[in-house]
Amino acid sequence: MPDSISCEVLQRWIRAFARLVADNEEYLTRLDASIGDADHGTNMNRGMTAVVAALDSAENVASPAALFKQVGMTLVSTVGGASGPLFGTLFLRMGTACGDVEVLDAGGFARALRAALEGVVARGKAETGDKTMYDALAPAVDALEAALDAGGSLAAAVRAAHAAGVSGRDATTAMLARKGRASYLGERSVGHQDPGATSVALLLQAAAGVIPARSDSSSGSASGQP
Amino acid sequence: MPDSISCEVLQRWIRAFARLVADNEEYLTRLDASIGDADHGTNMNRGMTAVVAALDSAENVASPAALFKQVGMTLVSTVGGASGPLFGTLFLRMGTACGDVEVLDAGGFARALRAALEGVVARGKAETGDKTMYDALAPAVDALEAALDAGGSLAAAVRAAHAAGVSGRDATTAMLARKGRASYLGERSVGHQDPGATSVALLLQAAAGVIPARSDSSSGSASGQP
Amino acid sequence: MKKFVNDPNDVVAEALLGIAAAHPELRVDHANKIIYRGDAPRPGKVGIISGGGSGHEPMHGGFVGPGMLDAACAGEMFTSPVPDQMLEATKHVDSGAGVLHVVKNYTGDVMNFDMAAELAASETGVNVRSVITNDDVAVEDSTWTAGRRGVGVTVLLEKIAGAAAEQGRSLAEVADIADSVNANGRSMGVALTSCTVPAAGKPTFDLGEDEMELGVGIHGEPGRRRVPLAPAKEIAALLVEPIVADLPFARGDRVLAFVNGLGGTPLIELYLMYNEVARIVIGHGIEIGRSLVGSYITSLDMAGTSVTLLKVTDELLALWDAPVRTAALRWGV
Amino acid sequence: MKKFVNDPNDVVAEALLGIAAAHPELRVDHANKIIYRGDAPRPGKVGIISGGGSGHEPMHGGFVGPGMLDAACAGEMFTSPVPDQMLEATKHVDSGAGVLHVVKNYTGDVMNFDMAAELAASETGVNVRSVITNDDVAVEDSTWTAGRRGVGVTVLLEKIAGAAAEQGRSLAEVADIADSVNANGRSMGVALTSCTVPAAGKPTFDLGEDEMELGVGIHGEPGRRRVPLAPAKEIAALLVEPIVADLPFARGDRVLAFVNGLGGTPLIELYLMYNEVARIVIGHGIEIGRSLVGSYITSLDMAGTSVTLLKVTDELLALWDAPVRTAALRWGV
Ligand SMILES: Nc1ncnc2c1ncn2[C@@H]1O[C@H](COP(=O)(O)OP(=O)(O)O)[C@@H](O)[C@H]1O
Ligand SMILES: Nc1ncnc2c1ncn2[C@@H]1O[C@H](COP(=O)(O)OP(=O)(O)O)[C@@H](O)[C@H]1O
Ligand SMILES: [Mg+2]
Ligand SMILES: [Mg+2]
Ligand SMILES: [Mg+2]
Ligand SMILES: [Mg+2]
Repeated sequence: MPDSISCEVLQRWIRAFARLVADNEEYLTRLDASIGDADHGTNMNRGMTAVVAALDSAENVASPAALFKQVGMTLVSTVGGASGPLFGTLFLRMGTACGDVEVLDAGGFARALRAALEGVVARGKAETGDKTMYDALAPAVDALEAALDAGGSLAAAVRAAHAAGVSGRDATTAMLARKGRASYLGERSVGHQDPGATSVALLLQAAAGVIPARSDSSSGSASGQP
Repeated sequence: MPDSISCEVLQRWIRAFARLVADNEEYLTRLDASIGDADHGTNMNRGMTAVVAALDSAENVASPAALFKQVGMTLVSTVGGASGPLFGTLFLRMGTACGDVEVLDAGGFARALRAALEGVVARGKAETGDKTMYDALAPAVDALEAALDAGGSLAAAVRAAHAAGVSGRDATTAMLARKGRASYLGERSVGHQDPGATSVALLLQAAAGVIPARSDSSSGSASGQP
Repeated sequence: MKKFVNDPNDVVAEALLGIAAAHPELRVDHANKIIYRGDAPRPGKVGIISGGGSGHEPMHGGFVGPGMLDAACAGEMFTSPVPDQMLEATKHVDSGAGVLHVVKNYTGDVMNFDMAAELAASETGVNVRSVITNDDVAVEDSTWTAGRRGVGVTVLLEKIAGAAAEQGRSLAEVADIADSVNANGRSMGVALTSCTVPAAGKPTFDLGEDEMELGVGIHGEPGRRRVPLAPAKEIAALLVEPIVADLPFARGDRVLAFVNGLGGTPLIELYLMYNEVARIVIGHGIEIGRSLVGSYITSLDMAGTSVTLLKVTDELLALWDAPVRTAALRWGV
Repeated sequence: MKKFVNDPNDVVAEALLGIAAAHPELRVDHANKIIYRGDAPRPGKVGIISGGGSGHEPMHGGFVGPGMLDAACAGEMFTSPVPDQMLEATKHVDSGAGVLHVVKNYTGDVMNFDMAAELAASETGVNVRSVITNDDVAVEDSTWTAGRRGVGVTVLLEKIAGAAAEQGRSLAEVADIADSVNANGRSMGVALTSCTVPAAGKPTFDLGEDEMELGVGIHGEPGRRRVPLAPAKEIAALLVEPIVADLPFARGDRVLAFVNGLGGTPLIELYLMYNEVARIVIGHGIEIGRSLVGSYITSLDMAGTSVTLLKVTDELLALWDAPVRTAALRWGV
């Protein structure tokens, strides 16, 4: 079953993301201290810790849609701040976009990520260059779609998305913030990397780790996993 | 008129003391910071500044008694804290002890200082070794009386008093405070010089400066005077 | 970090335990981190809830009580509460007359309150109106940005809207009064030191001994400009002049003048600042009808102050003077 | 030094200008640095005056008003006021029923108030009684020393004695009640940072990042012992246990529990501390009848807290609950 993602792989993705967030909690908070209020790492880690706890205690997760909905709801209910609704909506919209399938194919995954991006825009009204998580997520979704359209494998497409997300994250450093707390700084926001975009890059890194080149869903090993 | 002190010399004494206090304001406050509340220099300087202003605006001061009373009242009314009543009482009692003379002779000066010491004790109940201004003033008064009893000149006696006061001040360093704010520190008060005793030593230094060996009251030059 | 805390992650929960213990007249839902007026819901009365990140105490929990808020939702430190909290509070305080949400204009607060209002609309029949405070003149106002922050006016608005609700006015009336308070108020703040978020463990920003941060918000976000430390007189002018120019406040206007401490600044300095602020305001020909001096909307342990001017009418003044009985503001009862 | 001040020597005078501007219900005699209740003297009522060094705001000026003090004399920073001030205030508030002086036990305060009482006796016919507060258990009590400091109990005493005076009780009765408050109250404080006296310009003492000063007073005097920084739970025990042991407070006693901030500590930490304090007190089988949490007796910008327990009777509680209307404490009216 090449180029498809089981619920179990999706779970591994979420758990890998949680681990990356935990490992980078201080870093994310430090980024937020420079242009925000020094809580982004704490916020994301509180949320992803709750997500993992919910996954641990859930009997079994029926479908990708159910999984994403649970993740999204948990984030909305535990994170707060800007990232709670934004990352929450990101997952909730992925869930809705998945539809009633048990396994997500490459096209379905791409549609889910596109819906996630649209959800973030619906919530936060961010545009290109506003210096937000949008600036990492939008190029990643574009890259994913382009790679699949060009006939690439899901694994290669996710790698391309990750690379584009990292570039997008890096590009936020030079931007003048126009959304979120960093916008209060005006010119002084220039020269600092956006924390939310950094979290998005971690989400993509986790995806690239769990969707390896040989897309055998059970042999893949997520980056950062023991 | 050997061995006597005119009102003018007394005024010079007070002014010289005020100048020494001003020059040592920070030092006195620093001493108080170590074992008290960091205001002794500020307190004494506020008081002595007011005293000098009162002297400047007074038409002419009739007698030693009137002069000391004015100084004492001014200190009581402007200093506050422990040093206001204590230094105020010191001068008020000197005034009362002077009696109705126009010029103070050596015996009169010694009696005035003895009365000052008794006033400080009446107000503050300090005893030898309590680590207060008493520990500089008491040996100074003793030394003054002893020198005069031994037939020494007033100038020599005042020098002896100053020397005894300085020793007394220095001895406070090793004492454990039992009166005033420093007593809250218990053992931790040991090793710090008492600020009030330091002010007393300045008062005696000023006296030694204005009552020079040749006791011509108009040719003496107070230490620290321009 | 020198603070009275146990585990830095438990600060909010443990402070709520302390609030509950110290104020038996309140009811605290610890699971949902909501502080309720003990007798909520009040039959026939419009409910007013607010909420926001913690670290701004006494705001908002200290404003819960007769004549002010019915409930306050406490978020994590400097992090807006989650929609579940506002939804729960909304349901609880509604007596059928509807509920006003008082929201400070921060992206997170607005989005979380929005989600709560959407949920309230879909899950319950509660009539919700929201008022957003955005009074901080330090931030450029533009539809292209997150807009101005809600700061000091929030305190005044909660008092005045609370009085209107207590008088039995309708949700529409209470919301309109709240909107007019926000429209007529302006604020600006300055920090002498950074705050330290307990979980971060160190100051959010560094300031030199001779510097201050002008135009700060209440979350340790750096301000608009770092300027040399100045005498109180000059600082007062740096705060008041932009406020007066912005509304603008004009000769003959009457205002409520509010000098607020940011948490680490003692009252004696606030009174000294009030003296300078009042002098400048009166110098503009503006009359000071009422005043408030104290630390009411804080930023953890930040040394700093903010000034708020609110242009008042007789009606607003009467609502300000109306009885209030909360932990932090109390008069007339 | 990062403070809102102009000339460091003008802080007290300028803060008084601010207090006068912010509180039109008070009358401030700027020449004598006295804050009066606007309607003093009240016919037939015992007058109550207090005073002390400045830097402890809201104490004492914030406690002037119906149900509490008739006048407060403001000394220079951390320096007791001079006898002239207390004499002037005594004359002004006396209506023939006599005047109570509330004095904190510091050498300077006691001597200056003594001189004022001597002057009042010789120059006027005013009947003066003094009550001295000395509740700080951090200081060894001995007739050979200056004795214990007056700290947190002073706030509670001024409220309770003020209520008794407002009820028209005689000078002897009011003084006896005041004495019993002092006899039944104990306090202890801890500093996380030093304060900075404006005229000195730098912190009075240095504390390492991992140290705290246990048993501090309210003037930046070093405490009894420097100990390692500890979690709030442990700090609460270090403060409460010596207090409980000292009176001693016993199982079945009822107390008023007061957690006070020293000026630079924000309210959220005080509530967190209150939770720990209450837990320990209740653990001793002591009932908490009333509480007070906030910064009421401060030490400029010092980060720190003090705990006061006052054993109460029904009578003291009724006096505590009686109406009070001052800048800092207000209820029942
Ligand atoms: N309007 C918005 N649209 C998209 N992303 C946003 C928006 N506002 C803020 N963000 C993202 O949220 C991040 C901050 O999240 P976080 O620090 O957790 O919340 P808060 O700002 O409430 O403290 C920013 O770095 C940015 O990427
Ligand atoms: N009971 C006392 N008797 C004599 N001198 C005292 C007594 N108490 C304090 N002093 C003196 O007063 C000095 C402190 O004065 P100051 O700092 O001006 O007052 P305060 O202690 O009120 O701040 C001490 O150094 C000590 O010499
Ligand atoms: Mg943030
Ligand atoms: Mg002193
Ligand atoms: Mg935040
Ligand atoms: Mg002093």
